[in-house]
Order: sequence, then C-alpha cells, then structure tokens
Amino acid sequence: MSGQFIFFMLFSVTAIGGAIMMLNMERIMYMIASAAVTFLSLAGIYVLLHAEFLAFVQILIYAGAITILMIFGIVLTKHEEKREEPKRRFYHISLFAGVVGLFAVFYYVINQSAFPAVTREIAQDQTKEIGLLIYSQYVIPFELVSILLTIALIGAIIIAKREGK
Amino acid sequence: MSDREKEIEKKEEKEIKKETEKKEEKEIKKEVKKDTAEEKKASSSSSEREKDAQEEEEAAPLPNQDKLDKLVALFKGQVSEDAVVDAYINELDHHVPVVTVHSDHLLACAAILLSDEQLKLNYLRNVSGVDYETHLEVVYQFVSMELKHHYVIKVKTDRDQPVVPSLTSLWKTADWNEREIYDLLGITFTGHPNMKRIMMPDDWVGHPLRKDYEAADPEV
Amino acid sequence: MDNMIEQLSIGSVSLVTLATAALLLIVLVFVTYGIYFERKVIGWIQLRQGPNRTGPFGLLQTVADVFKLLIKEDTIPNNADKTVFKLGPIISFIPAFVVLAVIPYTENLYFANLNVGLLYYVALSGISTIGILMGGWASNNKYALLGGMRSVAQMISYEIPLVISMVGVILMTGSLNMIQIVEGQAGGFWSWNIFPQIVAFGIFIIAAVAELNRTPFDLPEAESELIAGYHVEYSGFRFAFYMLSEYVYIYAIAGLTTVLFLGGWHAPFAFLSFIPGLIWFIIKFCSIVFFLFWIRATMPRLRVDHLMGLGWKVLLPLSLVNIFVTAIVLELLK
Amino acid sequence: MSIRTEELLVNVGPQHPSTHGVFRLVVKLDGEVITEATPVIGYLHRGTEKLAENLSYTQIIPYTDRMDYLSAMTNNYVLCHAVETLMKLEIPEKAEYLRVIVMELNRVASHLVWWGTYLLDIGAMSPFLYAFRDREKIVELFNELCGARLTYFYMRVGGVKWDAPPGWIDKVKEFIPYMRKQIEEYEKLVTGNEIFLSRVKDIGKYDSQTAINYGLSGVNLRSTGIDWDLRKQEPYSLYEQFDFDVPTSTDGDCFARYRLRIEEMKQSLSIVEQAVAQFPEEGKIMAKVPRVIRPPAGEVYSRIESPRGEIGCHIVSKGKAEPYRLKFRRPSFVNLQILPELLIGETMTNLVTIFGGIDIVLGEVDC
Repeated sequence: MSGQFIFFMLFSVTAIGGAIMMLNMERIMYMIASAAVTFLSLAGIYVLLHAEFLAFVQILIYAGAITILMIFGIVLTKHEEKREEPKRRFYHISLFAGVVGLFAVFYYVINQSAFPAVTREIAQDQTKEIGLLIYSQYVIPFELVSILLTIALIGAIIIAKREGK
Repeated sequence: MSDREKEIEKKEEKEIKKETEKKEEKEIKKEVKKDTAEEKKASSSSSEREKDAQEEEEAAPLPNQDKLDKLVALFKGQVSEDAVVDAYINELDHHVPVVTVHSDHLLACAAILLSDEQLKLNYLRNVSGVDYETHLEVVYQFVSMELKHHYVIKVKTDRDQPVVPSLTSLWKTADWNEREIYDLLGITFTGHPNMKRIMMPDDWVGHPLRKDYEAADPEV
Repeated sequence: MDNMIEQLSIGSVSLVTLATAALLLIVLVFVTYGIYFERKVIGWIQLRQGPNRTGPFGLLQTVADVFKLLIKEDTIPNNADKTVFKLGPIISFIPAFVVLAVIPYTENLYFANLNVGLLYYVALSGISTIGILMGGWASNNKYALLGGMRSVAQMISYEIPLVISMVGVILMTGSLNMIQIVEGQAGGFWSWNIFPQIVAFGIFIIAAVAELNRTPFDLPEAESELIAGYHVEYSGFRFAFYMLSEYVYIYAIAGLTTVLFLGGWHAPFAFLSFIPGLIWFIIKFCSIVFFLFWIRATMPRLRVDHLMGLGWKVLLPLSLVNIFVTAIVLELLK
Repeated sequence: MSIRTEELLVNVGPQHPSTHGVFRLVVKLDGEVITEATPVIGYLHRGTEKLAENLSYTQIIPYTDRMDYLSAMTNNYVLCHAVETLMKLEIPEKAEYLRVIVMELNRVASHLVWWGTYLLDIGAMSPFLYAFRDREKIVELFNELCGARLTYFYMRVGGVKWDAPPGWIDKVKEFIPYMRKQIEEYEKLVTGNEIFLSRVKDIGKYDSQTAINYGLSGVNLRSTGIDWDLRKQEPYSLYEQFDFDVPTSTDGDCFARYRLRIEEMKQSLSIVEQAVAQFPEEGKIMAKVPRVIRPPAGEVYSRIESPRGEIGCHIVSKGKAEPYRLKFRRPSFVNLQILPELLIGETMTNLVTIFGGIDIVLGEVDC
C-alpha cells in the first residue's frame, strides 16, 4: 500500500463526506464549511496527480474566494435558521433507488471502458505548460471565457446599481 | 485607558481633598449656627425683590432701561397686552433686562426675539428651571452674536400643573435643556419632540430639584 | 513533497514530523520574542519602558502572558455557535503555520522546494480569512461580526494587489519557485528585485501590512471603534491562537518580503559573502519586522472606505501597470 | 430583485473605549452606515445642582472640580465669579493674575488630553503618550501650587487659596518655550499626516447657522467662522489686558476644530507668558470676604470661556449661605446635542472621529 493510495483514499473520503454533509447540514454556515472541506480535498487529489498549479488555484479560488463570498452573503442577509422537511416516504424511496441505479450505471461503464494507457512525461514546469497551452491551442475558448466573465461582472454591477436606487 | 488613568488620579485627589473639606466644613458649621436667626430675617420672596427693583427704577433711570422699555413695548404691541407679566433690570447681573412673559405668549415672544432687526437674539445660551415653592419658573438667557447684547426672558408656571411651551422649534439648544428641566423639576414642555427623562432613569419617581422632593434614602 | 508522498516510510514520516516540530518551535520562539521586541520598540518610541519585570529585562514577559492565556478559564458565550466558535481559531492558525513551509532560509535550509511555492503561499493564507469570519460570526456579537466582515473585506481586497505585485517578481525570474526567485537575485544588492520592482515592492508592503491587519490597516480590530473586532468574545487559548496566527503571519510576510525583494540569503556586496547566508536572511528579516512595528507606533488608522478605495482604485491599477511595464521592458531587453 | 439586509442595532457604550466615560450611543447601522443615533446620558449624574442647595458656596467649589475634571480651574472660576458678581467684590490683582495663569495652563492641559485621546481614537497611539508627558508638566506645576493634580479646589470667592510658592513663576516661564517647541513637534508629527488628514477633513461638517441654533460654543462654534470667545466678547478677569488672538476657521469640519485647538494652545501660552511677565510679586491673594459668604438676594448668570466653550453659572440667591438654586450651563452638555444630527449617514469609523471632535467630558455632561 503506497502512500499515494492512502492519501487518495483519505482525500476522496473527505471530499465525498464534505459533499454529503453539505447537503444534510441544517445551518447554512455548516453547509459552507463542508463545501470548503470538499474543495480542499479536491485540491489534495490534484496534488496527488502532480497538478500542483491547479491544486493551489483550486484552493485560492474555491476554498478562498468563493467560500468567503458565500459566507459573506449569508452573514449579511436574513435567513431562516431551520426549515421543516415534509416527510415524503415515497419520495425518499424513489430517491434512494435512483441513486443506487446511477451508481450501478457508473460502476458498469467505468469497469467496462478501457482507458488508453498513455504515459505522458510529467512536465517539470507545469505553470509554463499550462500557460503555453492556454495561449496556443486553447486561446479561443480562453478568450471566450474571459468575455463571459466580463459580461457577468458588468451584469453584477448593473444589478447592484439598480438596487442602490 | 485615558479614563482609567483619570479615575486613578481622581481617587488620589479625593483623599487629599476630603481632609481639607472636612476642616472647612467644621468651621463653616460653627458660623452658620450663630447666624441662623439673621438668615431668617434676610430671606424674602422673589416677588418682593422684584418690587424693590421696580421702586429703584423709578428713583433713577438705570442703564439698559431703554432697552427694557422697548422690548416690553414690542411684546405688548406685537403679541398681546397681557404678554408681559413683569419687567425689570437685574442690577446685580450687569444690568441685564429681564422680562417675565406669560407662558401662553412665550412662543410668539420668542419668535420676535429671533426675528426682530433690533434684537436678533439668535443664540440661546442657557435655560434654567427654578422652583420658587409658590410657583416654578423657567429662565432663558438670550444673546445676540451680531449686536452683542443680552436679555433674560422668564416664564412662570403653576407648581401642580407645570406646562410651558417648548422652544425647540426655534432653538435646538432648548431640546436637552428642556428635557433636563422636565426631568429634575417636572415642567412639561408642550411641543417638545422627545419629552423624556434625560439624567434620571426612565422609571424614576419624582423630580429631584423640587424643594419638597424627598430622597429615597435621606442618609445619602 | 512528491517524493515524500510516494515513499511513505517510517523514516520519512518521522523526519517530516521532526522538522515540523523544529519549525513550530522556531516560530513559537519568534512569536514570543517578536511580541517582546514589539513592546520594547513601541515602548521606546512612546517614551515608556516596555516589559521589564518578568525575568531579566522582562524577557519572560511574553512567556508569562502566554501561560496566563493558557490557564485562563475558557469561556464561550451562551448564544454562540459553539462548533464554529471552536473551529474558528484553528482554521485561522493552521494555514498561518503551513505557509511557512515554502520559505527558504538559505540554499540548503528550507522545508519544501515547491514549484509553485508562491501560489501555495497565497492560496493557503487566504484560508485564514475563513477562520476569522467564522470566529466573528459565531461569537454572536455585533462588534465581532462587524470586525469579521471588515477584516474579510479588507483581506480579499488586498490579496489581489498583493498577488499581482508579486507577478512582477515572477516575470523577472520566470518561476514561482521561491528558491529560484532568490537565485535570480544573486550578485550584489543592485540585482535585488527591490530596485527594478520598486513599485511592486511599495504595493507589496502596503498590501502586506493590510493583510496582517496591522496599523494603519488595523480596522478589523480597531479598538476605538469596534473594541477588539472579531475576537472580542474570545479568551484563553482560543484567543491565543488568533494572536499566534497574527504573529506567525508577520513571520511569514517578513520572510516572503526578504525572499521576493531583498535577495534572500545573498549578501549586499560580494566581499561580504563570508558572512553566512542565514545571517543575512535574519538581518533582512528583522529589519522588515522592525519596520512593521515602527509604523504601528507612528500611524493613525485608515478609514474603511478609504482603505477599500486605496486597494481597488490605486494599488490594483498600479500593480497591473507594473506588470505591463515589466513585461514590455523584459521583452525589449531580450 | 432585491436583497434584504438586516439593520444592526449597536450599543456603543456605556462601556466603550471611545466614549471617554460612561456615555451610551444607540446606533442603528445599515452595513456600516449609521441611519439613526440616540445618545443616552445620565450614567454619571451626581446631582451636583441638588447637592449645592445644601452647601455653602466654598463647599460647592470642589464639586465643580469634578464636573469638567480636565479643566477644574475654569470651573472653580465660574462659580467664584458668579458669587463675586453678586457680592460686587473687588479681587486683588495678584489673585487675578494667578487665576489667569492657572486657567490658561489648564486650557493647555485640557487641549493636550483632547489631542492625545483624539489621535488614540483615530488609531495612533504614540501621540497619546506624548501629550500626557507634557500635560504631566502642567499637572506638576498645579500640584506644587495647590497640592492637587486634577481636582484643584484652588480658587475661593474673593481670590485664590494659595500664593505661588517661591520659584513657581520661573518654572512657568521655563515651561512656555518648552511647550511651544513640543506643539511644533506635534504638528510635524500629526498635522501633515495624509492618513490623519483623510480621516478628519470634511468630516462632521456643519455651518454657522446650525452651530448657533444648537447653541454650540467654544471651538465647535468658532470652527464655523464665528468669532465668539467670551474672553474677548465679554471680558472677565484680566483678559482685557492681554494681547491674544481668537483663531477661527470657516471650514466647520473636524480638521478645523483640530487646528483651532492647537492654535488655542499657542494663544494660551502667549497669555501665560504675558501674565507671568507682568506678575506682581507683592500683594494680597484674597479680598476681604466675610467668613460665611452670604451674597445678597438676587440672580446672576455668569459665563466664561472654558476649554470646551461657554461654561455658565446661574445662581438664584436668597441671601443665605447656601444658594437657593444653582444651575451650571455645561458646554459639553449643550455641544453634545448636535451629535445625532452629524452622525446620520456616516460610518462607524466617522462616529469616533466626529464624537471625539466635539470634545466632551462626561463628568460635565451629566453633572
């Protein structure tokens, strides 16, 4: 059992655990904390995959910025502390069946498909590699994404301004 | 932090002070006992004092007499004949003209003080309430920053149902001052936006500055 | 780091543990005497003595203070969210300590030689903010909440110019690796990044002080407005953890500044290089720490809106311009 | 779409480092912006006015020390002055000189405390300690003169209690150039600081009309351009003899008030300088006053310029040894009224700046 495997198990369990906690927690603050756990675990898995750059960007953006943004929203706005879940037996059973079915499908597909065993040389300087790829092969999607984000930013400003009036 | 320091300093000071105070107190008490009889004679009601002042006026015209006459004429002419209850010159206080106004006409008179070109009393420097045992009195000290003169306006009110119109609409200074008078003397100012106690707790009973006020604990 | 994960043996695990313990010890000693030093420096500036009672020259004052905090009764406000309240200081402290791993002291003395060292620092230091906000929110105190919100707003606003000002340095070296950044500054003080990147240095220092929540940017804990800000309800060792993470960040920022701008362990003149690199590092490090204490004793506090304005309207555009100019100059010199 | 945000009700005080005493301000916050502010006072109410009705005039003086405890000398003076006006007393010249010297020194000391604490509120800690170092020198001078450091109980009806001890006047003489140098240094340290300027400029602005309407006095009034200083307008004591300026400004903001207080310190020093130069070595320090002071029946309102503005004393006497009614017009109490209006629309940070700029002493507000 290699260290890599132990850490992979650890991170995947915390990632899934965080996701489940997030759905089941009652207080919003806890939900966000669980989400942050998931984000961090994912970053850990990235590290295991030798994608350090991605891992720390993941922490920076998701665990840092987005989580804080969400907490901000919650702290500043009024929200109900608890809400009563209506008990729907049939709903729960069908939900459970659906989840089991989905798992079965995934398991079957992943088990069946043969992944091409390409062994790629791990780049020494990934940051450089990513930069090169973004600005050569993927330049158009990259620019499109930046346009989209700019539009979102402007939209947010416009909404906020209208609110102010 | 600054406050704590001040507190400590205060304490130090107090101890020294107490000793000196005590000594002096003793001396004074001795004197007071001797003179109690005299004091009784000397005490006179305010109305008597005002009469005395008026008599003096007739004897020789005092400085500021013209100012007082003008003001009285102004009130009588512009507001009402019975607006002015009393008017005299307070010799002891730099010959300041003092006019006692009827409380029904206070607001109108005050508006004149503020607007009249000859008066321009735009600054209300102080409002005091006095309990004369027979009645309550509110004393307004006015000054004009432009013309640099000083007037005193007084209003008398009943002791059991003390009501005086509020001057907050004309001078914001009056706001807390009137609240303080309400709190300590129990005069209600009609038209005041927030007639609540200011110094004492909201549920306090009685008005401490009244002469017949009895402290909850007389020892204190 | 990669190697360690792959060859997880008892030997390597114990080595890492030992090294971590050593680092923790160094940091704790730094914090202890950093606080002592701060109080002495500020005392000296303010015509006071500073601590001089506990131990010789008051050297044990901080030890006594920490001991007091540790044995103090642990109080949690009644209406506080207990779990989050307890979690806050820990979440705030762990990243503060973890970021120290990538700071190289000399070419041989470092804990992790990470390719993306700088990014690692920036990413993890952002997590502390969550701890602060959690503490502020969970205390169920209005002042704490205001302080928490302020500090988060401030830290987010200043993280951006902080990172972007680093980009200039990254451009100069062409690497995110801290050791390579220092190597790039070898050969006399004129080749240190502080001179070609003087604008970035200015932005970095301002943003760093803001990140540290220290005067003149100590709005989150502005005692004259918010009493103590986000940690107003904390006492005992939880409070100690918040304080500890604050001082560990001073350590981290001072180390980072030395590495990024002051040439790390390199001597300012070649003939002085007989003095070991670690000494140079410590000298530079200490002068940054002193600088931080010095401005604390001198400056009044900034206002919230001015702070935000400064961050977004001045530092951010300036740092972007700095990148732009650096890139053009580098391209021309190629 | 609308985002519902909560309004926060914050109690600033009665225990808060920036309220300079037990003052409470109930503040409604929308984010960091104040939408409503309600001052609550009375925590330090000691009933001085009621107590005074059972005390002889000399016994009241120590109570005045405790009103504006940063400027006890002016408080002493206003009461003595009121009684002296009633009794038409002639005060010996030497006593008046001593009174002017201590009042002006007290003004400097009071402004120093204000300066230090104001900068502490703004977030700079060092000036606070510098200010207290220099105030200490004044306090020491007072200590030598009257044996007290804060509540002096120095003046009496008819004069002062203690003559200047030998060498005291020389010490005051030495102090003046020292203090001038210090003030210069303070200005270098603080007045030009960009952060400080951005904190106080255009903050807490009001115009002269508002100031008059609220009955503000002292620096709070003069910062709006009104040249109104009772030492000039209604001269008392020896102030007519001295040559000094009344600094005014038309800006009406916190920075104007800051500058005026610094300027006032300089003017006070120049008054002290003239007073010690003309100081008569010989002469009495007490007028002929009966052992029990019994002013004639009558009414008087005397007012002087305290460091915080117009402090007044309204006495109704019935010819007894105790006043029938004694009312103090406390400048802090009147000046504080404008606070709620100034705070609306400001942030929490400006609250501290504006509140500090008014310069109140809680002992005086509650009296």
